[in-house]
Amino acid sequence: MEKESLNILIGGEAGGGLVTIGQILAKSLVRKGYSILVTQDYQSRIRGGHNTFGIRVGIEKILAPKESIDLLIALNEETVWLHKEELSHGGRVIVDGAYCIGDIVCVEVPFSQLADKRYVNTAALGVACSLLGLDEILVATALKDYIGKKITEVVETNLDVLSKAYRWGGDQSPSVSIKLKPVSKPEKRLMINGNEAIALGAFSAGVKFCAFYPMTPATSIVMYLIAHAKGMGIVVEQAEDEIAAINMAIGASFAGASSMLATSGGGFALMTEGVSLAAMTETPIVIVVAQRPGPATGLPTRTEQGDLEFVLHSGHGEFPRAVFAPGSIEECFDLTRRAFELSERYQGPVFLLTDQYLADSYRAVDTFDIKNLPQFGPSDVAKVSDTPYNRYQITESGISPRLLPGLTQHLVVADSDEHTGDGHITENLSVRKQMVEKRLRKGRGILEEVIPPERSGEARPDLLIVSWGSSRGAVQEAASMLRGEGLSVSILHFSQVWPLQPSQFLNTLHEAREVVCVEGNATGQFSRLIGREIGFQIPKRVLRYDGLPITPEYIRLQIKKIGTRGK
Amino acid sequence: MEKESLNILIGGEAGGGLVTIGQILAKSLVRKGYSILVTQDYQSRIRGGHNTFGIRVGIEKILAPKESIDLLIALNEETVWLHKEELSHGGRVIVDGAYCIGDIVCVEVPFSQLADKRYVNTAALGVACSLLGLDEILVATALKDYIGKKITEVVETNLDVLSKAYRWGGDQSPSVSIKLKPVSKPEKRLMINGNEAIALGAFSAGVKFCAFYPMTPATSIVMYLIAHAKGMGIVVEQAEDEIAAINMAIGASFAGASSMLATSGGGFALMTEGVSLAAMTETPIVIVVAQRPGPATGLPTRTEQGDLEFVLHSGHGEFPRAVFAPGSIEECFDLTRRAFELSERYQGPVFLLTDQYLADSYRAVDTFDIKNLPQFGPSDVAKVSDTPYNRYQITESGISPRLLPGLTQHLVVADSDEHTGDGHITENLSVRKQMVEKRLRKGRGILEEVIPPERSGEARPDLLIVSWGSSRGAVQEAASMLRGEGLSVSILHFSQVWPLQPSQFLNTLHEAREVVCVEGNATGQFSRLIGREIGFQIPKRVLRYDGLPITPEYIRLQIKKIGTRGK
Amino acid sequence: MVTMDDYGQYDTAWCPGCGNHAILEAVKRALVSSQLKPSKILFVSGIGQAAKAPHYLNANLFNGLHGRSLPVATGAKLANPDLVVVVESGDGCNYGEGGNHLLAAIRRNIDLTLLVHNNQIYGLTKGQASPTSGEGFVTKAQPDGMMLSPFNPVAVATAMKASFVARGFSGNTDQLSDLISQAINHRGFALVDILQPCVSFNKVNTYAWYKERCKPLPQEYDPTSHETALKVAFEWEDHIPIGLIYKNDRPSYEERIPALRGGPLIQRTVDRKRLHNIMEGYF
Amino acid sequence: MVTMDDYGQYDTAWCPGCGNHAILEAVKRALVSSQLKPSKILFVSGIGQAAKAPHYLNANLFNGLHGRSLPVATGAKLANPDLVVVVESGDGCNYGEGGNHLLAAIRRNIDLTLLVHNNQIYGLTKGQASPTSGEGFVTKAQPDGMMLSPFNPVAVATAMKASFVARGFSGNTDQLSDLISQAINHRGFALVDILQPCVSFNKVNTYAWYKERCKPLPQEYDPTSHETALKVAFEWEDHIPIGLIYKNDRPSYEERIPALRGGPLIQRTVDRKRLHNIMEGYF
Ligand SMILES: Cc1ncc(C[n+]2csc(CCOP(=O)(O)OP(=O)(O)O)c2C)c(N)n1
Ligand SMILES: Cc1ncc(C[n+]2csc(CCOP(=O)(O)OP(=O)(O)O)c2C)c(N)n1
Ligand code: SF4
Ligand code: SF4
Ligand SMILES: [Mg+2]
Ligand SMILES: [Mg+2]
Repeated sequence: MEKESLNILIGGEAGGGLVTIGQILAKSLVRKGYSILVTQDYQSRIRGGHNTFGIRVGIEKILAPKESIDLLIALNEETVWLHKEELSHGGRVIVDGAYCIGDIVCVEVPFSQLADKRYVNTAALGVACSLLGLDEILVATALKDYIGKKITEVVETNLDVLSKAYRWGGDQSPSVSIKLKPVSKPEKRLMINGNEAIALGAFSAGVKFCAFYPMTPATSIVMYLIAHAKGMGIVVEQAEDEIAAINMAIGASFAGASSMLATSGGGFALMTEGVSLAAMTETPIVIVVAQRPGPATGLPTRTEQGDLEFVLHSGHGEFPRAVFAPGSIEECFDLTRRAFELSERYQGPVFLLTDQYLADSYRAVDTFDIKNLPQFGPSDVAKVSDTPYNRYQITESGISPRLLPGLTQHLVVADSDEHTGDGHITENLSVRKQMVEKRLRKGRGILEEVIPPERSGEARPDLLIVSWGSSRGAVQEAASMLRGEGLSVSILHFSQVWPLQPSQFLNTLHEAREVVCVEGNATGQFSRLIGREIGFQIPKRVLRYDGLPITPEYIRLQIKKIGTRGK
Repeated sequence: MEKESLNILIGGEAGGGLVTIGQILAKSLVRKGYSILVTQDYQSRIRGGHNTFGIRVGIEKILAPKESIDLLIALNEETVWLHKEELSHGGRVIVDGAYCIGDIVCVEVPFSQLADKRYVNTAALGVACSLLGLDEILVATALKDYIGKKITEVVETNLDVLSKAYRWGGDQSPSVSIKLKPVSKPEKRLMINGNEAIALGAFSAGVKFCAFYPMTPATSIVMYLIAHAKGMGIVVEQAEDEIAAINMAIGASFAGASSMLATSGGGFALMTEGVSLAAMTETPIVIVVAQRPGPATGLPTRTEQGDLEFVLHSGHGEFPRAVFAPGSIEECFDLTRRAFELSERYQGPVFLLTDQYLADSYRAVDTFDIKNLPQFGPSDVAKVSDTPYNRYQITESGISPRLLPGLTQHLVVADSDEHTGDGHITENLSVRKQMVEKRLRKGRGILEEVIPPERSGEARPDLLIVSWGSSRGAVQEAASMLRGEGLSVSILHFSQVWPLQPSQFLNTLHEAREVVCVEGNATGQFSRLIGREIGFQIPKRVLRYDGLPITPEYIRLQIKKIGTRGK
Repeated sequence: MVTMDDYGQYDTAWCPGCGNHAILEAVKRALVSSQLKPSKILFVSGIGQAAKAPHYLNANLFNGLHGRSLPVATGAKLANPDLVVVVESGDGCNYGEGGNHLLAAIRRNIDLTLLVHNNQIYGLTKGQASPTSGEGFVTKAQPDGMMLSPFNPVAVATAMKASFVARGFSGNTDQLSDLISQAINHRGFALVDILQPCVSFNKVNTYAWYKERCKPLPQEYDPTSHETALKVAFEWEDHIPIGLIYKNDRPSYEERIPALRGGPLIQRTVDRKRLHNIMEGYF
Repeated sequence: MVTMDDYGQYDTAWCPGCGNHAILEAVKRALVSSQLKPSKILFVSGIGQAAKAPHYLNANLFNGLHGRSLPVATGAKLANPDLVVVVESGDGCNYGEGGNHLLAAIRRNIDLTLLVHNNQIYGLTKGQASPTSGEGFVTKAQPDGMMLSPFNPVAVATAMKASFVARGFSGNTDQLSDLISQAINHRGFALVDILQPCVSFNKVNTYAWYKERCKPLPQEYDPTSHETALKVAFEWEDHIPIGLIYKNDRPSYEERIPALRGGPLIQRTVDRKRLHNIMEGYF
């Protein structure tokens, strides 16, 4: 029987090539027209340990990862032991004959006959693809695209192994195969992960400068930028530390280059003084904080939504800001653009809060619309006459005319001290008061433009699930599951978590019989924020803080546990 | 007529000796048995500019600074022009004849006849003290105590000038004098400011190590520690930057020395990664954040309460903490001790949130009780048997047995990564979950020990003023003023601002007809916190953010402006 | 013609007698002698007494955080290499809080001029020892005397083969303004460590103390010899050489960056076609 | 008698063939040869591949933040000078993120041993250039080759007259463990820069590359001559001297601090009488 969807997990040691075959398999599936969703789980080491690359694939859009495994590709014995409990009914394992365990369904592959030790991963790929019914040519092309441009001998050996494995797979009894139902009208789509989408979003928003100090899971954003820096005419500077990174970005932005940063919690902590500087000097800057479990070094390669409050209040003193939290690959692209737009318009720090799960999660998406490339940037803002130029002129909107140093006869002066309209240091306390108010007035504009939370499901549900950021898909799927069980469930999902505009959602909250907030942290930071901002308390929470992404099943089970008053 | 209380202001250039005579005058008044409250207003420069040293003095306890001036001691002309509008009815100015302005009451002193230019400040002191009716011997002694131990020639010249000035003052018509009513039973009291009290509190709590990088208005805490470091057997280390400072303090504390830090917003921003490290490694550490107006460099020598939210959410990841905000000199001492106690007991970061106003404000206080010196410290905690030692043993309270490295045969291992009970790095995700919960459980204990807010005034008032930290005295006096005007006013003042225990004050809030929150910031951070924690919104706020301290009159006027529904 | 008037005349917040006044004057003279228009120059400074300097002349200015002016300047220069970027701050800023950025700036050899007002003290915060304070130097914060060895910026920069290493003295403004001109005209990172009395807090390294010791390098001194420079760089105590101590002609950073060959970043627009191709790469 | 067994044997998370394995071995041998008990030693490390090392032996350990091990170690040593404190981390940790702390530690000359596993790469974050990466070195993050001049820790430390400056190589464990012993026994700050291949990300500075170049200093080499050391410190490229390069006997920091003369801080109790007197001073 052909399946509508499958959950495939590849497991093995770091350095054992599981990401390579995972990528090739996923790419092949996407090219065949399937939807996919990749979840990567890896340890903080380069070789050894236990890593997994999970691909959920199907004809319909895949929203979230899943626990139960239909096809386990085990590159070592440990993988079998670690994941055998997760096998679904009918699930099977592609594994070396030596490692099969009695009570599971194994496709016992004689790897040593098919390939040299170094190519076991490719052999496993070949067997799997043959069982899945993917054409060998499709997979071979994806393989070449992935590793091809480098060394031809390696490519050839890989193709050989792939062929052998296909042949071996073809020889197995048809009962072993687990074919996917074909997609009727396959569309051309991108296979792209969250971090790549952010990089693309940044390019399309006109990013010109990025400074960074490597930090998982943010580094790959920067690596994508670097890969195309020369071509796109941007500079990406590896800084001596994160403090340097943010100050460089501020300097570049002050001089006129749209700038961004990408880091994770600990690196961001070092940037907080700079956040305050960007706010005081009213310098646009986009900061991506890719969350991972803390405190301190925590679990560097896992996921969490634990830095919302930290980012929201980062930097000493008071100033407006905006915080976006993408919930899909598409939003990674769109909200990055939006972040640049807002930071240029309101001249200050704007944040993108993502996490390891979303960063590393590949999905199939339609191509992004880049026809319409908005050219924000300082030049639009400046309508300055010949009179003395006041960089920090007091205005109704709080937004002051911004010129760039060196481009006109006007002098541009910015100061981290409190300053007068012309940017020079002052200790005049009534000017101080006006400047505080001017800066804060920009917050009103930001509030007017806030992206409303997404409401789905019927009005006045028995259960309203509130969520934010990367758990979006999981919540959607969980809601479907619960609806399937007869519960009336709606969703209120936030992709912009600051500022909050109560009028957009207060009623929705009040109308629900019961509200549960889903978050990837241990203290319910977003529920507390809602409590603070609109006085609506959400004591019921589904929280996860073990380093793994929130899944639909996890939400479903937790909601059952909490108990709902639903019918 | 003799006065019950007076407001004296000394004004002049930085480097002109106004702090010297301010200190001597204040000390003389305290020794005579008066209560005082000093407010210092200075610019971020060493010489020149306009600085003031205000002394409010009286027989009854003085709670807060005041705007209207009864005696202005003007060391230069600018002072007269800047402050003449603030003179009270009957207020007068001690000033060089040349600088008197028509419409004010001047005591025109021929300074050039009384003293060399360099001693004008002492001459002014002499004239003022003579008019105030203070014995010359008292003032001369205070003078010697202040500058005496250094160079005798300078002391003698000062004493000469003082005498001359006293004689000149004595020759003036009695109508010019503004005598204070004598104190009936003068008590021996300390004249001490907020930062000194913090340093004393730290000594009495057994501080052993402090690392710092200078930053106004926190530096003087450290300077007081240094002055007595050798004698008290503690080490105070000037670090290369704030990041080094917090990491040194963590290292020292890990090794067993109770450690503290003192900084201001920008310096604290650099410490936030370290805050998270202290939490993860469960290392006790006390951090004093002396607030000044931000963002960025802001107004380095002025006051604000703008970093509450920043401190409260500082550090990536989730962990418990406590935040104290002293409202008086006595509380500076007591809460510093308390901070050490809690940080040792719960093994993590504890904060003291003060500000420039309180830091620099001298007052007369009873001697602190140091008979009872609690010896907290790691030795109490450790009850470890011979079995393998687990630094991070999972316990009911979340508190694990703490040994010090090098003192037993047990090895002490701490890790910024997630770790197992023995402190070693782990990627076991169920251990991760347990460790998160263990750390957070310490928050319950902290919550149980929270210091309740101080409630004063009648129950069910028309107006309840909510306040926190340094504005305590101003709020008390404002409440008296408003009561005097027939309003029913009560106060709810917080000296510990985190965590909050709703049961301690929720009723008080609900029972008031109207609630106003008084804060030294522009966004109402504490009111929002209350909203978040207990769902009680306080939209009416008295805020100040021009860099000056909140005064009773300021509160009174703002409350009138907001309008209250009171009778 | 750019004249002194173009750079204006302002009241300062410095103490009378402070060495900063003379440095400000020397900077202005250097700018005039290089005939640089105020609008073409960007000053970047940190926090401290020294860091206030650029507020007292006409130019573009980014007065940022304590210790962080070098990275801001680096970012600005990379964004727009047409700007002449001069960094001005104290010894605390550059050798204390900002020490790591100094190391990186030297290694990058980006075309910036760094003027360090080195008064061997933290002035603005009222007199704690700075990284350059002498051993045994007593302050309120170091009552038993400074116990760390002083940081020798000239020696470290020379050891790192920085491309321009000079030492000036606020008491010799002629030489100083000349050194500053040279530094500005140098392509690459140029450090000018400027000895300067702080009359309020440094009672050891006074004007007279410096005056007695600071001696210009002889005319025939060859700053291109690393070996000689490494010797001269360690001279201190009784004889402090001032002048251009070491120089080489490593290429400057911004000249080497491929993306900058197409002109300043700030003038670029998004290349839609290329972006489209990048996107195609994800099929 | 302390033996290798006291330091245990653990599984590591390092790649097979990584130089870290040999360094770990050398460290253990040095501890045994110095007859130090595990409980008397405190290791402090940062974050990176190198920084995991102390998890793989028995000792006290504080494994802190990336780049911040020196200050933690400084605090611990000041609190309890009886502890033997060894800092172990990578080149990124110590010369990149933590550069400012290295400068300060050298100036302080506090009695710590700093072992830098220098693989000229950021290993744990998958291969970006580190401060010691050679000019032109190509990585994913430096596709056009490294453009910053490499940081030469030995030269900078020698220029700063650090009291103990050595370079070791993971491929010469005999000499390395001897250098580590000496460093631990040295009173004052001791830097041992240890060259180490990273088989996964550094394909230029391989084991063979180092092996060919790293040559022990001759027996007769005199590490107490600053002048000679300053020359040797710059040797690289074809010939890389390994061994103790420079040494002096500046007093160590913790010995000079008056408050520490009364014994370790952690043993003190509050002197109530003195505190009372301090309070009296406020009357
Ligand atoms: C992060 C941070 N830490 C500390 C300070 C406080 N601070 C201001 S200026 C200064 C020292 C100034 O010394 P230096 O750079 O030598 O300048 P100078 O005043 O001597 O010219 C310090 C520590 C600050 N503004 N920011
Ligand atoms: C503040 C901070 N920034 C960045 C990181 C990410 N990070 C972890 S290890 C590392 C580099 C490690 O390089 P190195 O110190 O040379 O050690 P190696 O892995 O090469 O042994 C980085 C950048 C971090 N943990 N913390
Ligand atoms: S304190 Fe020193 S450095 Fe600052 S202005 Fe005065 S003399 Fe100059
Ligand atoms: S990545 Fe490099 S440094 Fe890290 S363990 Fe592997 S070989 Fe060693
Ligand atoms: Mg200085
Ligand atoms: Mg390394």
